[in-house]
Amino acid sequence: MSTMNLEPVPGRTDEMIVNMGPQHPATHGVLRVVLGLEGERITRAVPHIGYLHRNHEKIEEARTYPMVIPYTDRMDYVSGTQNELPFVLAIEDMLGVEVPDRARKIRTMFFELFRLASHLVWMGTAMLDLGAISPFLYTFWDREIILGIVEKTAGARMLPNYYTFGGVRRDVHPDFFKEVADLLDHLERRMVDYEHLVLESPVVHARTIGVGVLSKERAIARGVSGPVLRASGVAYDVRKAFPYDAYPDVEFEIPTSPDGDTYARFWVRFQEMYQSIRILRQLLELTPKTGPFKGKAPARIKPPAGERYRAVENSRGELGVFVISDGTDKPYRVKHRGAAFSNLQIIPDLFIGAKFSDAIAILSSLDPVFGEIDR
Amino acid sequence: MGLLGSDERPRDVILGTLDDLINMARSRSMWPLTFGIACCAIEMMATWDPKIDADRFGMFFRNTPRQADVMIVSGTVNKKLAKRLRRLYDQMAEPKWVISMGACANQGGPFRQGYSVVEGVDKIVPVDVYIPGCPPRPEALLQALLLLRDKIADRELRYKKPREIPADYEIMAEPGKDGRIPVL
Amino acid sequence: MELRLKQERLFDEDIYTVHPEDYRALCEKLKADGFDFPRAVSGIDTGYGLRVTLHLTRLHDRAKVTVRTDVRYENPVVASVTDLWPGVEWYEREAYDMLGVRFSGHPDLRRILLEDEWELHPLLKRYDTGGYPIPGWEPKAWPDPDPWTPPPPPEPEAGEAGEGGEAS
Amino acid sequence: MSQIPIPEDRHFRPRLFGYDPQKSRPWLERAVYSAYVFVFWLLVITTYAGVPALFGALGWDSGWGFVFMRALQVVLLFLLSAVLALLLILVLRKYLGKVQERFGPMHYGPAGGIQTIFDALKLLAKEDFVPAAADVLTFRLAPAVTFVASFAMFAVIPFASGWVLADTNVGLVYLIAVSTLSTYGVLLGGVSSGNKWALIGALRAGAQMVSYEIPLALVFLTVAVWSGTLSLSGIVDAQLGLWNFLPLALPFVLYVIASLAELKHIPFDFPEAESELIAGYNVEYSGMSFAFFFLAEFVELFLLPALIVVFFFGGWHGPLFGLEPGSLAAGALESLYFTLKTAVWVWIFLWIRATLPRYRDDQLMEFAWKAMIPLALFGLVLAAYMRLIWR
Repeated sequence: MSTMNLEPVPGRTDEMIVNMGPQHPATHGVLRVVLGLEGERITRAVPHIGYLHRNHEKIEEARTYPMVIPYTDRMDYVSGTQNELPFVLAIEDMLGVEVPDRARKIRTMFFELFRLASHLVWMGTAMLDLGAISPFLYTFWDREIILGIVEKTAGARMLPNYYTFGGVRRDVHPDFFKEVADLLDHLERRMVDYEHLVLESPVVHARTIGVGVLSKERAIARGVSGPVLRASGVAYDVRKAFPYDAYPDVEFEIPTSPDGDTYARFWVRFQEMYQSIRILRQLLELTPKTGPFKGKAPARIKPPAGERYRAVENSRGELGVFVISDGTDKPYRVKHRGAAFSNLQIIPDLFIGAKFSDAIAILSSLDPVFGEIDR
Repeated sequence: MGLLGSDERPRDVILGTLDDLINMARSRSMWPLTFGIACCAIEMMATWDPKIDADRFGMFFRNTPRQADVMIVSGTVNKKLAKRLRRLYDQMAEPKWVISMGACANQGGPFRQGYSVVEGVDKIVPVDVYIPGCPPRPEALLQALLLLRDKIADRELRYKKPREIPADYEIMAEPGKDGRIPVL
Repeated sequence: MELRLKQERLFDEDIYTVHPEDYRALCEKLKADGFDFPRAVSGIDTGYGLRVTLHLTRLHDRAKVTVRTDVRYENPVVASVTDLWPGVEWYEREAYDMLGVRFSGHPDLRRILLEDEWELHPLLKRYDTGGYPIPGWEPKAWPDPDPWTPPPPPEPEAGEAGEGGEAS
Repeated sequence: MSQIPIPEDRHFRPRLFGYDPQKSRPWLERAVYSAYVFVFWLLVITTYAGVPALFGALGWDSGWGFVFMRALQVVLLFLLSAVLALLLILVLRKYLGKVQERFGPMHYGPAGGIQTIFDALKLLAKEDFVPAAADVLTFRLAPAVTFVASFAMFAVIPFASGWVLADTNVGLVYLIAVSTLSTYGVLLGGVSSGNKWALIGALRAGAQMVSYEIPLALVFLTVAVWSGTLSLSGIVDAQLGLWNFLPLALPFVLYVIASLAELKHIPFDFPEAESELIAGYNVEYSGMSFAFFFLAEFVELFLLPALIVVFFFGGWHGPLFGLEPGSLAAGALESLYFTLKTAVWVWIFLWIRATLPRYRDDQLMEFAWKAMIPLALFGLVLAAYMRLIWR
């Protein structure tokens, strides 16, 4: 079998087979898509992944439970602590550990902070893919502020290894609440500019409206989740469907759009950022300034034999983990359900028939992160 | 890297001065290749954001390897990617340099023992500067870029080249621990 | 037809353990029951055989089920459910890649994360983290009491195909 | 936000007068730009006034002497375009920095002023690579064709009254012919590279040219009809009382859009769509060949705004403060006006570049064929009618 997995059709001379990636500025990492191009129109598309396969699942079988958490961090590396939560929740379920209320709220605050950070990275890179240079620099500047807040508390910028069984590793920095409040004020001002630059730009309209339409039925059947699913009109959000941590205590909406096109995916991510700001505002009020930040977890984590699937709604969709314990201090099997992994499967559905430039816009609206896809 | 492709250090005064000038220009106009691999790629992008802004030092990304001078290996290189990475390195026009960013690119990082991970990108391409960290901060990458600049500008250092690796080097044939070859 | 299965409740999920020959029939039944959202397919090396676990959600009432089925190392064939839920296509490819589970009826059963030429199925417990065979590793005996009659041992030619799948 | 420690810039810090390269100095940046513009202006004066005066004084302004004079002027113009490219690349990077809340190049030279010289030197000494699949002759020829085609446009650009290399009465026809040629260089380069991305980029360049060339030519025709001449100096002279952008508002807008397309400039940079085609037609070019593409791009980034000024903004016209028209001082002042007006338009183009995303290539084609050509025809008829009534 050819390594391209896309053979030229004999006798067909109007189709050109183009290899896009793994080094391509618009693939958000190391995706490789082999495209059949007829002029600018895509006739065939075969995605290839695995260029960042880092044997997460095998190596996690050889690590003790607390040592697995930093590995989960490195999956969806744009959204930091969000990856730790499903694993932590699953083990807490198996151990029966109680998490203090304050710890739940702190976890949720970090969760939403990283959602904002991840969507900011998405916005910058998506606009870069569409050809605009400046929004990338603006969003990264805002992201730096979020990472600065995270770093003050957790000690690391991107991959903080902050959650632990029964709460969080250490108490928040004394400035934390004030800084988050300042950040939200700042972001609310900036979101106005971002709307002008992205959602209201006529060029963005021309490039995205009606491009890459994903129907509701197809989205569900393909197992797509997160903003991509909600942009197709399905109000499925793990935060509402299977609430975890402090989400039952806060009010927020699930933005959905019936259109299912690239612009709808852009729009849903924007609305999610507004919802994140809203959740964080409520949590600033609700979270006690002092109190316990960690419950009583056993010193040596040894869950009873059994299995547990837990999922959270991370920036890209349903991020799940399926843990099997055999009663020892190392997991028998850890299976990660990557949201971006599922979302990326729709590449052939959306690419075929689209223009090559559209394919770039569609890919940026799927927002893949390869740490999670290839694991 | 010598003057116009030669690897010998010129002994002549005039040529030597020209050599200094050219290498000064090279050191002050290093264009990295847009090649993000993993977590470190986000920090690599953050090095060009307004907070750090490596463009102050005349560095900006080129997408095609032909026009790039520096390859920043930003992330874990696995055995599937290794061939492609080496190919990209071979496609870059001389003179070229490599920065190994982060623990994964240096020696495999937290994934070191894994079956699919190359334990150090210096098994595939010659590396000039290593940056520790998982992931390194943007400041660390900027420091590495400035170290590389100093290396190119320095009369002695620029002729001290890292170990050359043949282009047909097969990472699959590399024996692992105890000299055993893994089942692949 | 009576399906050979066990049902249990674990946390908020229904767990069905099903005979591999009835796996496909159960999945069709679940699909007809309205389980529309495929979460994941995981392959597990249980030490005595391979297990395929299918996680499904019903979106409108948020019911979750997990279907699991065990096959022997010698004949790791499970029916593919890609036509019922197209979203499991890559997960089944991943399970094939990592453990060598063959999904019969899968449209495009290739390796997905590793390279096509590789022979390693790295998540098998007979290999250590680096992909080296663990000396002296022996499969465990099939658990007793047996929940069902295990699938028959493969035919000689099918057995050879099974050998390739294990890559021992 | 806390102050981030920035690694010390050890090698290129002049220690005189406590100079700190890490501080932004707007006055220094302005001084650097002014220095570049001053050099540019001096070169313009030397080319168009100094050289003819020298040759006239020596009595060599006819026969072979005239040929030598023109050759010298062309060499000076080449120097001038190099200065222009160095300046424009620097300005682009600094301006993008301004828009993006950062500094841009600032460490090498005063306010980053010699950054682009380093870039040029580096490209000069970089390996000039020819891929095995390339057609060597065409591959080598393409950057030269692109550059020469852009450079040849200088011949008819009037920097001041009488300051033009060839004040031909078919200046507009010449411009149409020559400006189209630069796309041929792009086409040749892309097709001969033996790379699929370069091929797509080249084909896009071809398709794009077919779309914008017709409205561009129609606008040229409108200007010619309105001014009653095909000579560029004549067009500028005809605008003495009223600059063309007022009566010819519609053709003016169309011309700006078409020149964005001709420049392959955001939002129409399809042949070199960085995030789609990696680097488009120049994906296989390195070193000096690539530098020539770059040079051509930035020379055009001066020339097309210069043409906007010539056609619609009165060219070199401006208050002369009682200087005698035709004298050296008046010419110098006029060429300064011309340069500054062009600078404003270059700035507008850079502003667009810093702000907008990219359209899709078929959208430009659709817009050009369905909107721009009818509008340009309408503008042409309107201009002809207005001329009949008012002149």
